[in-house]
Amino acid sequence: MIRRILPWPLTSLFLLAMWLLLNQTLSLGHILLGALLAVGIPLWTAPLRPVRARLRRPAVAVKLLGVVILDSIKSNFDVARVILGSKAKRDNSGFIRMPLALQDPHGLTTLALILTAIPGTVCIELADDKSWLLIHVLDLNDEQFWIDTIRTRYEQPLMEIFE
Amino acid sequence: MMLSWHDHLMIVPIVLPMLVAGLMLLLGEGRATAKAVVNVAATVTLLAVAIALLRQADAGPVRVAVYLAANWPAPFGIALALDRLSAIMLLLTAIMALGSLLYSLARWHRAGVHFHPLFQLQLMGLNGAFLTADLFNLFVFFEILLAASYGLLLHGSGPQRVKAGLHYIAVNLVGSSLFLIGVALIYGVTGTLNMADVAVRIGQVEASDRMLMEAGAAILGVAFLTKAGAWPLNFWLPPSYAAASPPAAALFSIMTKVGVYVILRLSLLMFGDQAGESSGFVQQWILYIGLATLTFGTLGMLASQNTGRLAGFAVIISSGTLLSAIGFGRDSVTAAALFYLVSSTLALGAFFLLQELMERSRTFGADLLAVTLEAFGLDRPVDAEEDMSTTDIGVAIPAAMAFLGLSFIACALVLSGLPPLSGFVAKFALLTTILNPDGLTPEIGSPEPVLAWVLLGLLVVSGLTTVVSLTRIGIRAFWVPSGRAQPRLRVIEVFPIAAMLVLGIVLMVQAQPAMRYFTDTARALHHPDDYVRGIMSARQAGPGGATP
Amino acid sequence: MEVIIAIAIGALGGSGIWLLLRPRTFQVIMGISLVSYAVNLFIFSMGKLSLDQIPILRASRASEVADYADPLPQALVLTAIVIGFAMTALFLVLMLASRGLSGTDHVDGREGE
Amino acid sequence: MSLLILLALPFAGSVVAALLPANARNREAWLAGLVALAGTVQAALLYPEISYGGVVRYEFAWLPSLGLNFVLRMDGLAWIFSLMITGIGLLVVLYARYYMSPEDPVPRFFSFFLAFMGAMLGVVLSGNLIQLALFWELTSLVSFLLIGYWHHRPDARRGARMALTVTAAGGLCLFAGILVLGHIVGSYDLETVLSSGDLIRSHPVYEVALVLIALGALTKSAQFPFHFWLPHAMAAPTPVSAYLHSATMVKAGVFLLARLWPVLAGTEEWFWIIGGAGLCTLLLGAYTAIFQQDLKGLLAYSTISHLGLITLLLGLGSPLALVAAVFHIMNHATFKASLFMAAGIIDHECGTRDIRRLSGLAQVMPITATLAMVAGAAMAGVPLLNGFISKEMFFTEAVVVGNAVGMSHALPIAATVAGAFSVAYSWRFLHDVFFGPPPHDLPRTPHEAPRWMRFPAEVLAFLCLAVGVAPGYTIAPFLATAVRAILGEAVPSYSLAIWHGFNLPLVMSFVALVGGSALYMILQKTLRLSTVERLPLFYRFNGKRAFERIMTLATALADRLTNSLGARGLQSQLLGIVAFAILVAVVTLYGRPLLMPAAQTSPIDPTFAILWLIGIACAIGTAYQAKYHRLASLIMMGGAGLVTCITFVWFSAPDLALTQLLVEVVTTILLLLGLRWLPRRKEPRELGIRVPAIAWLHRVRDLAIAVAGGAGMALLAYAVLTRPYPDTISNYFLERALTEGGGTNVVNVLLVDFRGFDTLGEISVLGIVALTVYALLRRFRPAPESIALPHQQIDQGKTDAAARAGDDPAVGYLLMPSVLIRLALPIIALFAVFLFMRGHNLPGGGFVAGLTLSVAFILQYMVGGTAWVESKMRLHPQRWIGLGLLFAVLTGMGAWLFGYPFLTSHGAHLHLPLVGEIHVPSAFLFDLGVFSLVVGATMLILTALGHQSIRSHRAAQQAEAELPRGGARWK
Amino acid sequence: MTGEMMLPLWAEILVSLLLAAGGVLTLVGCLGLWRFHSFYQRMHGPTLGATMGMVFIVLASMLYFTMTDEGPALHEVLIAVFLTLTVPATTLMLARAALYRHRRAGKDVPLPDGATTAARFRTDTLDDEHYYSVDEKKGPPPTP
Amino acid sequence: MNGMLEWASLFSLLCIAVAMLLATLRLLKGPAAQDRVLALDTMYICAMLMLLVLGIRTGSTEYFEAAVTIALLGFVSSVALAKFLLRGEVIE
Repeated sequence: MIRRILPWPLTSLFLLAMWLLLNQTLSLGHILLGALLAVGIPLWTAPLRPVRARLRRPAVAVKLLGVVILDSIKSNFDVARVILGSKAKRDNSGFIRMPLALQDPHGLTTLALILTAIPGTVCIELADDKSWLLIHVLDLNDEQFWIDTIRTRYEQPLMEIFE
Repeated sequence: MMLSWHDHLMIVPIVLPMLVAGLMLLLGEGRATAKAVVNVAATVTLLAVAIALLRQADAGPVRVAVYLAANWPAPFGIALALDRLSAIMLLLTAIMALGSLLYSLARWHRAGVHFHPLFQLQLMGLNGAFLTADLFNLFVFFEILLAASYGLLLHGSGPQRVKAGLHYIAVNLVGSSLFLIGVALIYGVTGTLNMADVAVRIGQVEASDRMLMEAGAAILGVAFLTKAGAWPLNFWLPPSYAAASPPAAALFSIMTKVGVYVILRLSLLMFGDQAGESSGFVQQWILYIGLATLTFGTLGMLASQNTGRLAGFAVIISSGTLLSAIGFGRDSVTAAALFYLVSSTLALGAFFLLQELMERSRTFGADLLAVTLEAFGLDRPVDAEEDMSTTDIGVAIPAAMAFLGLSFIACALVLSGLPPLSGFVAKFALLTTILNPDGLTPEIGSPEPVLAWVLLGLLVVSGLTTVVSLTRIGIRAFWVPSGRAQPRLRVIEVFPIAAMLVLGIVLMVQAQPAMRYFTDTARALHHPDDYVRGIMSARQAGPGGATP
Repeated sequence: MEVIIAIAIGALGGSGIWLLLRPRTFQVIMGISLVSYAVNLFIFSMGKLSLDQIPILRASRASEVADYADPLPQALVLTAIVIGFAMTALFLVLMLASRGLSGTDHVDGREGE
Repeated sequence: MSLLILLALPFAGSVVAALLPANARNREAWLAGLVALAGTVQAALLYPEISYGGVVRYEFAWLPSLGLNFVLRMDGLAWIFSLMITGIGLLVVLYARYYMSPEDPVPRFFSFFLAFMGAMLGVVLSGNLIQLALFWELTSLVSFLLIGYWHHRPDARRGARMALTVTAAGGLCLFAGILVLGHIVGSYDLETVLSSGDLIRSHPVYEVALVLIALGALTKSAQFPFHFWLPHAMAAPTPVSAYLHSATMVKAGVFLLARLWPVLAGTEEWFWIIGGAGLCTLLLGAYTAIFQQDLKGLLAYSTISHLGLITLLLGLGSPLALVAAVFHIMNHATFKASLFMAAGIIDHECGTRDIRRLSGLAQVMPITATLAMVAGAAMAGVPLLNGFISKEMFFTEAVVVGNAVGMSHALPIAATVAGAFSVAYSWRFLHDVFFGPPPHDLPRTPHEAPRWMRFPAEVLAFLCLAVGVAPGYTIAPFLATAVRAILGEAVPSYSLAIWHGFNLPLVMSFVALVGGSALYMILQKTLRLSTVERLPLFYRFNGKRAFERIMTLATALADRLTNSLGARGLQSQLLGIVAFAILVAVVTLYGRPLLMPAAQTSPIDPTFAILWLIGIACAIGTAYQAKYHRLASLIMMGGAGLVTCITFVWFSAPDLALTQLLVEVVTTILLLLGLRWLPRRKEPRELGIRVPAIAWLHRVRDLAIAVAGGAGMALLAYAVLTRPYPDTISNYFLERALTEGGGTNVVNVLLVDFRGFDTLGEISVLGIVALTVYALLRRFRPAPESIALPHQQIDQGKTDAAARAGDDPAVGYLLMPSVLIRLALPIIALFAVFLFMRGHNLPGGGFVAGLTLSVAFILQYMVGGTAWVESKMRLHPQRWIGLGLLFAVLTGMGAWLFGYPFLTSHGAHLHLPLVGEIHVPSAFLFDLGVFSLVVGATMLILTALGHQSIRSHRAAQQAEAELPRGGARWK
Repeated sequence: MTGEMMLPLWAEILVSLLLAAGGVLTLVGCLGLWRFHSFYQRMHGPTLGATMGMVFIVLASMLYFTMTDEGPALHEVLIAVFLTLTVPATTLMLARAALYRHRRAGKDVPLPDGATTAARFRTDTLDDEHYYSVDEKKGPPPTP
Repeated sequence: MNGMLEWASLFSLLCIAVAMLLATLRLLKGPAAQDRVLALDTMYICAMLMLLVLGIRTGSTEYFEAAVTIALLGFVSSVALAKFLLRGEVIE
C-alpha cells in the first residue's frame, strides 16, 4: 500500500525538502502542499522510471560522502597544480580500464558521479555488459594504483549500499 | 457601473474564435464534419455580431465604443475601440471568412489537419487587429493573424507552398522585427503604448526627442507597408498568394488590407493635422509609395501569364490604389478609398475562389498527389480519410461553364473598375474626389497638383491593364477550345462566389448609403479628436473604478 | 554601460542582418534568432536600465515608485521572446520541408547565387 | 418612366433570353423581336414630347453626394438614335433568325444582342456623363462578347480582344475626360455641362479634356489611327456586324462628338484633332476598301471611311456641317446595314464572301442584287438616293470651311478624292459580285434567300430611296428635331433639296462619280484587283500588326520592368526591406542631432564589458560559421543567448532571464532536431570550387548593409538610453500592481492582468504555430540524403541491439545518464510547480513553468526514445493546447458574470483548514491556461519533430528486412 | 553596491576569502580548458569550477545571506545539489560521444571490445588535427 | 557595503568573467564539436556562479532564481548536443 502511494520514498523526501528550501519556509501550508506534491509528482512520473533503487546502509553512504568531499578538495588542488604547472606535468594523462564488480545501475551512476565530482578523473565509457569502466585520469602515473584506489574507496562502499 | 451583456458584444469577435478553436482542438484530430459545423456556426455568429457592431458604430454622429480589457483605464490597460472603420473591417472580415469557409467545405478543409482551428484563430487575429487601440497589442494580433496565415498558406503542403511559405514567413519575420523596433522607439520617447495616448503625447514630446519618435514611426511604417504589399516591399506577395489554397488566398485578400488599415488609422491619428510639419511629410511618403506600388502592380499585371500571379498583382494594385488615396490626405478621397477597399476586397476574394474552379479541370490534384506520395515511399498515406480522392469533386451542375464565365467577367469588371459593378462606382468615386477633393464646385483656373493628375492617369492605366490581362486569361480559360470536360462544381463552392459578387452589386446599387457611411468614417478619421477623447475618457466598470 | 548595451545590440543586430541576407536556410534561421535577441535587447533598453531595481514590490520600498526598473518593456520583451520562439520553430520546420521537397537548402528552393 | 421602360426592356429581355434552352431558336427570336418592336414603338411614341426642342427626363438619386445620379434624358438627338437602335435592331433580329444556324447556341446570341441594345440605348439616353461612360464601356464589353461569339475560331478571339482593348482603352480615356469636364464644370449632369460651353473652352485644362474625350470617341468610331480593330471585328456573325458596325456601336463615337459639340467644338484644337482624324480616316478607309477581297472587309473599310466623313463634318465646327453629319449618320445606318445584310445573304447562300470567287450573282439572286445595288449606290452618293444629299452637304461645307481655315484647295480636293474612292469601292462591291460570268465552284449552290430574310434589307433599301427622292417629306422634321437638340435656337437654315442649282459641290459630285468609275476601271485593268494581295502604297501600315506588336512589346517590357523593379529571390527581398528601413530611418533623422551633447551615462563595469566581449564574439562567430558548421554556429548562438540572459538579470529583469534561458534551451533542442534532417554542406574547398567574384561582391554589399543596420540599431538605442527617461505609464503599474493587481511581481501582474490581453494573444500564436508545425510534419518528406540512419547509429547498432534486452533503451551507453535524467524528472517537475505558484509575486509564472515541464519531458524523450516514453505515458499535446486556450478564455469570460469586462481579475479568499487564508486571484487560473498551452505547444512541436525519426527508423528497418510494420504508430 | 547591511568582520573576511577562492578556482579550471591539448584532458578543467569553485561561492552566499537576512539561507544548497546531479549527465554523454568520434576517425583510443584492458593511452596529442563538425573525416568503422 | 567584500566580490566576478572568456575562446576555437559543447557547458556554470556573486555584491536575493534555474536546466542543451554528437539525433 505504502509502496503504491510512495513508490520512491527517498525521492519524495527530497522533493519535500526541496520544496521547503525553495520557498524558504516551514509554514504548515507549505509543508502540506509540499507533501502533496512530493507524493503526487513521483506517482505521476513513476511509469517513466523503470529501475528501482534501494539504499541499504545509510551509514556507509554518509561515510562515503565524507570521503568523496575530502578527495574532491584534495584533487581540486592537484588539478589546479597540473593546469598551472609545466608542460610535462600537463601531458601525463591517459585512460584506464577498470574491471567492475558493481552492477546496480544506480550504484554505477553514483560511481560515475563521484568520479566526475573528483577533478582529475572522468568516467568515459561503461562496457555494454557492465564488465568494465573506462576512466580518463589527468595525472596518470600508475594505472593499477588508480584502479585499486577507486575500487576500495568508492566501488566497495557503493556495493554495500546498493546491492 | 456594471456592464450588461450587450456591452461585451465588442469583444466577441476576438473571444469567440479563440473559444471555438480551443473546443475544436479538444474534439481530437478526426471529426472533420463536427468541426466544420462548429466552424460554420461560429463564423455565422461572427457575421451577425459584425452586423450588430456596424449598426452600433453607425448609430450616432460620432461614436467610438471603447472596451477596456481587464478593466484598466485607457492609457494603462489595453483598450479596444470600435469606430466606423473598425466596424466595416470586421464586417468585411466576417463576410470573406464565411465565403472562404463555405468554399473550403467542398474539399479543401480536408487537405491537411487543423484547418478549422487555424481558420478561427486567423479570424481572431484579424478581428483583434481591427479592434485594438494599443500599439503593442496590435503587434500581438498581427502575429496571430500572420501565424495563422502561415498555417493556412501551408495548408495542403506541397513544394510550391513550402517555397512560397518560406519567403512569406522570412519577410514577415523581418517585418515583425521592424514593428517591434518601431513600437519600442515610440514607447522609449513617449512612454506610452496606447494609440490615442501616443497621439496626445506627440504634441508634448520635446523637439530634441521628436525625431526619434518619427524614426520609430517610420520604421513602424516600413513594417506596415510590407504587410500592405507596398513596393518595394511586396515581392513576396504574388508567389505566396498564388501558392495558397484558394480559401486561404481568399481570406488573405483582406490581409493586405490590415496593413492599409493600420497605415490609415495611425498616419491620421499620429500625423494628422495637429502634427504640424511632419504631417504633410508622412502623407507625401505614403502617396509616393502608393504610386510606385500602383505602377509596379500595373506592370506586373501586364506581365503575368498565369491566373495566380495575376491575382497577386491585382492585390498589389488594390493596395497601391488605397495607399495613394490615403496619401492624398483628404477626407473625401479617403471615403472613396474605403468604398474601393470594400469593393476590391470582395472581388479579389471571389476571384481567388474562382481561379481554382477555372483551373480545376487542368491541374487539379497534381500538387496534392505529389504530397500524398509519402516521404519514405513505404508508408501508407498518413491518413486515408484526409487525403482527397479525385473522384468526388462534385456533380456537374448545369451551365457550370456559364456560371464560371459570368463570374469571371464580373470579377474582371470589379477589379478593373469597368461598369456596371461596384468597381466602377469605386473608381469613379476615387477619381472624382481626387480631382475635386472639396466636392464638385466649379472652379476656374486652378490647376490641380501634378500628383493628382499622375494618380488619375495611373488609375486609368491600371484599369486598362487589368482589362487587357484579364481578357487574355479569360479568353484562354473559356474560349480556347481544349476539349476539357465541363468542370464539376458543387453548389457550396458556387454559392460564396456568387454571394460576394452579389454583394458587389448591392454595393453599387446602394452606393449612396454606403458612401454616406464611408464619408462619416473618413471624416472621423481625419478628425481623430473624438476617437482620442473617446478612448481616454472611457470609464472603468465597477464601483469606484477598482476591481474588488 | 549604455555604450556597451548599444554596441551589443548593434553587434547582435548586425550579425543577424548579415545572416538574414545569406542564401542558406540555416543561416537565415540563425539570423532570425540573432535579430530577435537584438530586438529584445532594444526593447529592453527603452526602459530604465538599472542594477538591482527589480520590479518586485517590497514593503520597505513600495512608496518610491522611481526606484524600480520599468516593468513594461520587460513584459513586452517576454511576449516578444515567446513569439520569436514560436516563429523560429515554424521557420525551422518549413526549412526542413523545403530541403526535403526541393533538394537544396537554398532559400529560393533552387541552387544558384 | 417610359424612358426607364425603354432602357430596361432590352436588359430584361437579355436575362430572359439567357435562361431559355439552347435549342429554342424561334422563341428566342420572337422574344428579341418583340423587345425590339416594343422599344421601337415606345421610342416612336415619345416623338411628340421631344419635337421642337422638348426634353423627356427621368431621374433618381444614385450617388448624389458625388454628383452621380441616374438620369435618363431624351431629346431630339437621343430620339433619332433610339429609333435607329431599336428599329434597325428589330430588322437585324428578323434577319438573324434566318441567318443563325440551328447549331449555334442562339440564346447566348440573343441575350448578348439585347444586352447590347440596352447598353447602346443607355449611351444615347444618359443624362449624366458618368452614366454615359458607364454604358459606353458596357457597349464595349458586350460587343466583345458578340464579336467573340464564335469563340472557337482564333480570328474571332483575336478580333474580339482587339476590339475590346482598343475601345475599352478609349472608354477609360473618355471616362477620364468626363471627369475633367466635371472638374471644370462642377457637375456631371449633361444639361449643366452643355450650358457651360464657354467656361469649358476657356479653362486651362480644356485641351486635356478634349484630347481624352476625343480618344474615347475616335477609338469607338474606328477613326485613324485606331481604325484597325473594326475590320477584324468582322469575325462576328453578320447580323452583329450589320448592327454594331453600321448603326450602333461605331456610331456611339460620333454620337458623343455630336452630343458634346456645343461645348467642345469651335476651337482650333477641336478642328485639328477631330477634323484631322476624320479626314485621314475618310481617305485611308476609302482607299483601303478598294483593295479588299472580303466582302465584309470592304464594307468594314467603307464604314471606317464614312465614319471618317462624319467625324470630319463634326470636326469642321460649323453648324451646317453638324447638320450634314447628323444627316449622314442616319443615311449611313440605313445603307450600310442593308449592305451588310446583303453581304450576309451572299455569304449564307454561297458559303463564301470572297470577292475573288464571287461573280454574276445578279442572275441567281436578282432581288438581293437589286437591294444591294440600291444601297451601294447610296453609299457611292448617286443622286436620288439618300447618300447623295448628305454627301452634297459635305462638299458644300468642305468648300465653305476650307475657305475659312485657309485650306481652300486642299479640303475640297480631299473631299472629292474621297468621294471618288467611295464610288470606286462601291463599283468593286457591286460589279465584281453581281456581274460577270456566272459563279462556279462555290461551296454552296447560290439561290435567293428566304422571303423574310430579305425583308429587312428591303425595308432599308426602300428607306434609302425614299429619303433620297423626297427628303423634305421623310427625314426633314426628324433631322430638324435632332439638330435642334444640339444647337438649340442657333439652328442654321439649310435645305434638303436634291437640286441646289449648278454649283461647285455639284461639280465635285460629278467629278467624284466619274472619277471614281474611271479609277475603278483603271485599277481593274492595270492591277487586276482580285489579285492584289496587299494594300498598294500603304501596306506597311498595318494597324493590326502594329497593335499586336505594341501589345507584345508592352507585355515584354512590363515583364522586364517587373523583374528589374521586383525581386524573386528571398535574399534580394530581405535586402530590399532592410535597406529600405535603414533608408527611411536615415531620411527621418538626417541633419538632426541624434546624440545629446550632455549624455548622462553610468560608469562601465569591467565584468559587464568582458561579458559582452564574449557575447559579441559569439554573435560574430555564429554569423561566420552558420554556412558550413551549423553545429558550431548553433553552439555559439547558445553563448550569445546566455550573455543576453545574464544581461537581463544584470539589469533587474529576472523574469526575462528565466524565460530567455528556457527558450534558449528549447530552441537548441529544436534546432538540433532539425539538424538531423539537414544534410551537411560541403565547403567549396572540399568540393574544389572557387567562389566567384560576384559572390564576394554580394558579400561586401551585404556586409555593408549589415553593418549599417547594426550601427543604426546601436545608435538609436544609445540615443534613447542617454536621453532623460520620459514620464511613462509604468508608474501606474508599479503603484497598483500590489494594491489592485494583487501581486508583487509587477512584470507578472502586467502579463496576466494589466496586459493579459497580450498574453492571450501570445499563447494563441504559440498554439497556432504548434498546430501548423504538426500539420506540416504530417506530410514531411526529408531530404533524400538524410533518410538513412545517422552513421553513429549504424556503427553502434550492433552494440545497441546487444544491450537492448528489454523495452527500455536506456541501457549501455545511456545507462548512467538515464538514471540521472530520470531522477531529474520529478525534480524539474516540482521546480515547474514552484515557478508557477510564485509567479504572481516573484519571478516565474505560467509560461516559464510550462517550458520547464516540457523540458523535463523532452529529457525523457532523449534518454528513453519516443517509442518507449509514449508506451509508458501518453501526453496529448493537442488537448493541452485546447485546454489551455479554453482555460484562458473562460477565465477571461468569467468576469462577465460579475459585470466586468473580459479578463478583469477577481480574487477569492479561500480559508483552508490548517493552512489558513489563501488568496486565489483569477489571474492564477489564467496563468494555468498559459501553462497548459505552453506545455502542449512545446511538446507538440518537439515531439512532432522527434517522431520523424521513428518514421525513418521504421523505413530503414523495413527496407532492410521487409519486416512487418512495427513500432509505435505516431498519433 | 547598494547593500547597506553590515556584516561582522569575521564573516566579511570569510565571505571574501570564499569568493576569491571560488573565483580563482573557476578561473584556473577554465585556464585548463584553454591550455590542454586533448579533449579528455580539457574535460577535467571545468570540474574545478563545478565542484569546489561552486561550493565556495555557494558557501559564501549562504553565509552572507544568513548573516544579513533574518533567517538561515539554506536554499543555495539546492544549487550545489542540482549541479552535482546534472553535470555528470553532460560529461558522461559528451565523453562517450568524443570517444565514438575518435574511434571513428581512427584515433588511438581504447576500443569498445575491452581487449586492451591495461593499455595506457596517451591522450595529450589527440586533437592536434583540425576538424569540424559531426560527420566528416570518414575513418574505418570501429571493429566491435 | 564594506570595502573588503566589495573588492573581493569584484575580484571574484572578474575571475569568473575571465574564466568565461577563456571558455568562449575554446568555444570559438574548437577544434572539435565536443570541445565547443564542453565550452558552452562551462559557460553556463560560470554564468551561474557569476549570478551568485552578483547576488552577494548587490546584497539581493533576486538573482537566486536565475542561478538555480541554470543549475537545474542549463545542462539540458549540453545533453542534447552531446546526444546529437553521440547518436546523430536527439530524440530517437
